[in-house]
Amino acid sequence: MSVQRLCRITELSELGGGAFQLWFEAGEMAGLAQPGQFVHIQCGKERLLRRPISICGRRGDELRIIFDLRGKGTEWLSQRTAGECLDVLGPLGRGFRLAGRRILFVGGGMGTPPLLWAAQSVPEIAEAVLAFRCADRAILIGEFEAACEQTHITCDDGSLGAKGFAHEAAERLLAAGKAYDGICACGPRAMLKAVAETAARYEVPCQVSLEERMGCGVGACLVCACKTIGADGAEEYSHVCKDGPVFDAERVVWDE
Amino acid sequence: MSVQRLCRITELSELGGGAFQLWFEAGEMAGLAQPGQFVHIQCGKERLLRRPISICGRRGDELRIIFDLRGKGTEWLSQRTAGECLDVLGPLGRGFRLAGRRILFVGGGMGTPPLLWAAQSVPEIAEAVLAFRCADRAILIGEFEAACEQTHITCDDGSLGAKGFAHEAAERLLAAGKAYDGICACGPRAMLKAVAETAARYEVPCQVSLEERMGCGVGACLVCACKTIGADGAEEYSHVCKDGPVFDAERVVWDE
Amino acid sequence: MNKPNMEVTLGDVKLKNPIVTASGTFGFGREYGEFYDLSELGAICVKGLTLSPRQGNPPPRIAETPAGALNSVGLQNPGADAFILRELPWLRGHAVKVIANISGNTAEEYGVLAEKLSDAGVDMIEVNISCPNVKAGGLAFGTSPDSAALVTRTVRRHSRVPVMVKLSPNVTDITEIARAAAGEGADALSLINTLLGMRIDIRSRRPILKNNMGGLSGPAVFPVALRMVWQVKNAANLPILGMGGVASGEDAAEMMLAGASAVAVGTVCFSDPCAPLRIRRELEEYLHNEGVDSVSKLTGAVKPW
Amino acid sequence: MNKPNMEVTLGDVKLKNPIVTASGTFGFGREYGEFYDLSELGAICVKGLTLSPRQGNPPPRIAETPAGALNSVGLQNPGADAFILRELPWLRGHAVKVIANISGNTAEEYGVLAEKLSDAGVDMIEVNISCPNVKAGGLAFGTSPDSAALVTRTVRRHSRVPVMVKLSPNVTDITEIARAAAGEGADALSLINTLLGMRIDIRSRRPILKNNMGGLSGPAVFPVALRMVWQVKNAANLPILGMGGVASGEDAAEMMLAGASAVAVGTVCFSDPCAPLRIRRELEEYLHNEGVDSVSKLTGAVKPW
Ligand SMILES: Cc1cc2nc3c(=O)[nH]c(=O)nc-3n(C[C@H](O)[C@H](O)[C@H](O)COP(=O)(O)OP(=O)(O)OC[C@H]3O[C@@H](n4cnc5c(N)ncnc54)[C@H](O)[C@@H]3O)c2cc1C
Ligand SMILES: Cc1cc2nc3c(=O)[nH]c(=O)nc-3n(C[C@H](O)[C@H](O)[C@H](O)COP(=O)(O)OP(=O)(O)OC[C@H]3O[C@@H](n4cnc5c(N)ncnc54)[C@H](O)[C@@H]3O)c2cc1C
Ligand SMILES: Cc1cc2nc3c(=O)[nH]c(=O)nc-3n(C[C@H](O)[C@H](O)[C@H](O)COP(=O)(O)O)c2cc1C
Ligand SMILES: Cc1cc2nc3c(=O)[nH]c(=O)nc-3n(C[C@H](O)[C@H](O)[C@H](O)COP(=O)(O)O)c2cc1C
Ligand code: FES
Ligand code: FES
Repeated sequence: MSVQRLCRITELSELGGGAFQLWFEAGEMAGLAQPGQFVHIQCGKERLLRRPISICGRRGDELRIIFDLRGKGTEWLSQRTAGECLDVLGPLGRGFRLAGRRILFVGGGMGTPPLLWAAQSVPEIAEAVLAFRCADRAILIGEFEAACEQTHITCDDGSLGAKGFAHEAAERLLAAGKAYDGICACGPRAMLKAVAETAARYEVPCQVSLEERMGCGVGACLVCACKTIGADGAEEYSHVCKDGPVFDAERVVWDE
Repeated sequence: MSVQRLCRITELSELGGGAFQLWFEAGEMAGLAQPGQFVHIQCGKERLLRRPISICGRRGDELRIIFDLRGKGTEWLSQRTAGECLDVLGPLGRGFRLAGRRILFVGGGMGTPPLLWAAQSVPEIAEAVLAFRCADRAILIGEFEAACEQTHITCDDGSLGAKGFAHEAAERLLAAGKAYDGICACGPRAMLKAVAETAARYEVPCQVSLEERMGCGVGACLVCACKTIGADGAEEYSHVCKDGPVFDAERVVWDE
Repeated sequence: MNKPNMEVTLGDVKLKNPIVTASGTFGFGREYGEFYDLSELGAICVKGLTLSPRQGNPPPRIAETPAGALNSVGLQNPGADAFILRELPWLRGHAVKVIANISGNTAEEYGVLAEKLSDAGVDMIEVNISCPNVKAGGLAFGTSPDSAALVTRTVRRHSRVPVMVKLSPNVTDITEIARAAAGEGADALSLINTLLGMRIDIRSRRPILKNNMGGLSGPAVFPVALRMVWQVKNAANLPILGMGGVASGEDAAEMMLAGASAVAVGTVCFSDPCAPLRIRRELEEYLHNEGVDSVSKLTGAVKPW
Repeated sequence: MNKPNMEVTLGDVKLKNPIVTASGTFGFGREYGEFYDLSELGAICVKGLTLSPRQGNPPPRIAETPAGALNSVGLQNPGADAFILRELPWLRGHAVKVIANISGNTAEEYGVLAEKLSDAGVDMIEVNISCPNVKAGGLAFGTSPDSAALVTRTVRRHSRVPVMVKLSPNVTDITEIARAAAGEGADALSLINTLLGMRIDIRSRRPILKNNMGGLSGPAVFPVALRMVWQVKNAANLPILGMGGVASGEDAAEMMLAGASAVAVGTVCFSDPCAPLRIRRELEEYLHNEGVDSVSKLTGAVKPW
């Protein structure tokens, strides 16, 4: 179930790395939300379409989002002040299934925030790989370290943690013989594809959170298509807002 | 000369009678402005066209406007708060020519504000007729009384002052033998027409301030047409934003 | 004054109020049905149906524009049979009229679709001859009076329920197409479908839509839609389902004054999921304030200069 | 990197930068000339000129729409002779190209206008066959390839300066008209003129415009304009002056990527009088950030899917 609601902003701050975090009073939405789901936010009257942003935390009836400045909508969002109200539709979509004895969360850049909440919801079994472009773009490391049994950092340029990509760090863990019941990944599409391939090679079930441009956000307009393999084995278009954003990696057709 | 400027709102309040008044820091615009001119205000990013509003007062480098809630633009304007900035273009248009030994200002409803500033600029020679629909809609009476030698009030329904229309009140003064060097009128078109006819009958030069829907506000787009009699005696379209808003009543073609 | 009478008739179909959902923006009703009771609507016009299932176009399928959106869904749908089997019975469980929107590759396909769906019990057929996002069929039928007439004739012959023809705005003279459809017995006309448009990502230098071009909808197109409704009302005296950017009760009133008997709401649901009900309420308030006792009195009541 | 080279060529006319003012939104330059130096512009396209003076249509002549405006000015202008006598010499006092926009009641009138104005020394003729606000001439010429060809041929024969034909978006297939104009020797094409639209005052039940209908412009039409520029660039390989809702440097870049050699700015000047200069600056910044050394490299550089 999802609702539309005017939500008061309780906190808005820069997180470093160019990212902003925003907490808002979500009322009944807070209780409904699950890690991996997203909210669809109206960003000013002069923009017709809402913006999808992952939910990445909850405290009481407040929800948290973390976002990058991408264009006019996120710019508008970053210029709000605490006390103002946002028009929010949510929670939307299908989140992560989290079960087993150990789950590896693999996040890249702005893909890390939704994984934080997922990890926080299963702290005993959570381990994280966080990948950033460079040290300057790193976010949430302390919070991940607090939530997870282990947190591994990697940067494209080696300016923090290991040098290299997310899937390489994950592969090192897998190659070292670590056993995971699942991998949950969120980040750029190229990263997700590489992580999915790695997971497949080690036969670890993998879930990925996809992005696509959206209209309604609820499954009615069919614009947020992503190609997947259907029950009958044939390729079809699923919809990120309703069938996702979290998909079983093995169902995703990466090269559309 | 006119300028475009972000102007800080210093005061915004309800005036009674459904009207709002707003003072803003106008910088160099304040020194340029003349009674009868107007400003062209951007009313929110979601509205493409500016809204024309008459200037009706000045103190230091601040200008004053008074406006009615007509639609979405004026509603937006009424919801601002002091400290915010407005995007203002002005001063625009041709104002009143004010000279002689006695001028009668005839205002109807929301047409009264611009006349107030005009009267205040020539207090020794100013006399006013203020017409309202009913007592509830009356505004600015005290300020007119302070500015003018004499102020006459009339209401359509007799709920304040004399009962009747603006031109009837003006006619009573003229019929009683009062001599005016000019009449300056502002208000609904039907009222202006009646006042103009009365003035013509008594051979008093009359200026009227007209309204028309506007685009550019500066004379470039030609949308704010009003029919007038040209130098050659033929009918033509003048433009309220540049040739007006104040016109010699004898040049106006009332029945377009 | 009592509550205004909100009933309207659209090509012999009685709607309890004039607010309809626009095809393709409302799926088969299930999603928005979680936000409110679908029986509050005048009618639901379902996602465009084809004979065989269609995958639709590759993503991205949507791009934002000033006060509008471009889409290039390309008629993704499970096919008419799957609709009849899996969606229609559920929809029939609500006290709301159901309009089936159909697209064919040939005039015959339109005929088959009309027969199947009217047999299956939809209340009305909306004939989409104006989809800008598919190669065969769609727009091609809607830009020439002859093919519009052919499709209308075929559907009219095969349908047991009233037939409404949906016109494209991407034409020099929409009245010509309207008259062609009217001449072949269309019971109503609906307009407008989307205007063909494009956006480019200036960093990647790629069109934002994978299909390069897409259909423009939303408030941006409202004045064009209103003009066409007015022109078509004057040219072909058929009931009209007016749509294109309707975002408020005032917009709905404007559409009806221009000539619409009912009004469809589409893109604006993306920003306000409850838009159809809000618009209905605002329209009622307008009628109340204006002292109009029946909404159908608005239809075509504009007084041109 | 050095400042990008902003020079462009539009049908053999060299412009110091690609920002042009759109006809009818900028008068003869005097008003906005009080806000900035007109020689900062690439070119000024003046208000549409006719042989005899024209009064234009009765007011109201403008109505606001979502992200747009409708106008029904109806070509009010003092006539070509008065322009040549009273406005052109003043304009020539600025280091900026002057484009004369012309409208005739007959093809011959277009020819006479082109001859007069090119003799008088304008830099380019823009042939308006797309004004939706006048009865004779205007739009009627722009909706059929034959009449578009006839007017182009006549103007081409009488003009000593490059000829640009301004196309209407109110057509089924704009490429057909573009090819007709190209076939008769047009040196450039400009598009789009306004889309026909309407608004109604729901209280008075009257159309807001006294002319009932008017032409839609402003950001709302941008995606339609962009699509047409792209289509026309692919269909007729002529330089294009792209316009319709351009409001930022990014919009200008999009227009050029779609195929425009230069970009005209119109309605958005009403909200931002200095829009042309702001847009030029934003375009320069974009070029700088993207490492493009010459603005003309953008033209047609979109990579369709
Ligand atoms: C399920 C989901 C979850 C997301 N979670 C986050 C998050 O937690 N933090 C975060 O920073 N970003 C997240 N994104 C991406 C975010 O939606 C975009 O950054 C945002 O929409 C950009 O809007 P804009 O107006 O700033 O950019 P503009 O480029 O001006 O937007 C123009 C249009 O494109 C759409 N758009 C642009 N980029 C994207 C994108 N990557 N995905 C979807 N739509 C896009 C916008 O929504 C808008 O409709 C998520 C996207 C999805 C689909
Ligand atoms: C020279 C001039 C001076 C004015 N001075 C004042 C003043 O001092 N106080 C005041 O309350 N009003 C004044 N008006 C009228 C004021 O401009 C309108 O009330 C205002 O534009 C309505 O905007 P809106 O968005 O609230 O209404 P809407 O009806 O939503 O506006 C829609 C469009 O119509 C235009 N419009 C609607 N009514 C008018 C109108 N009467 N005149 C011009 N454009 C209109 C709007 O500007 C807008 O473009 C003046 C008008 C002119 C031309
Ligand atoms: C995402 C989307 C999908 C659409 N799909 C269809 C369709 O399948 N069949 C159809 O006839 N119209 C379709 N349309 C057009 C709408 O029904 C409607 O005519 C148009 O969007 C204008 O109305 P609006 O501005 O209120 O959205 C679609 C529109 C959108 C935005
Ligand atoms: C008020 C107004 C007057 C116009 N007059 C003319 C004209 O005289 N001749 C012409 O070719 N186009 C005219 N146009 C159309 C513009 O030149 C331009 O094609 C159109 O407005 C789209 O650009 P824009 O959205 O940037 O305004 C006029 C447009 C407006 C808004
Ligand atoms: S955004 Fe509408 S179906 Fe996903
Ligand atoms: S508003 Fe543009 S000329 Fe008056």
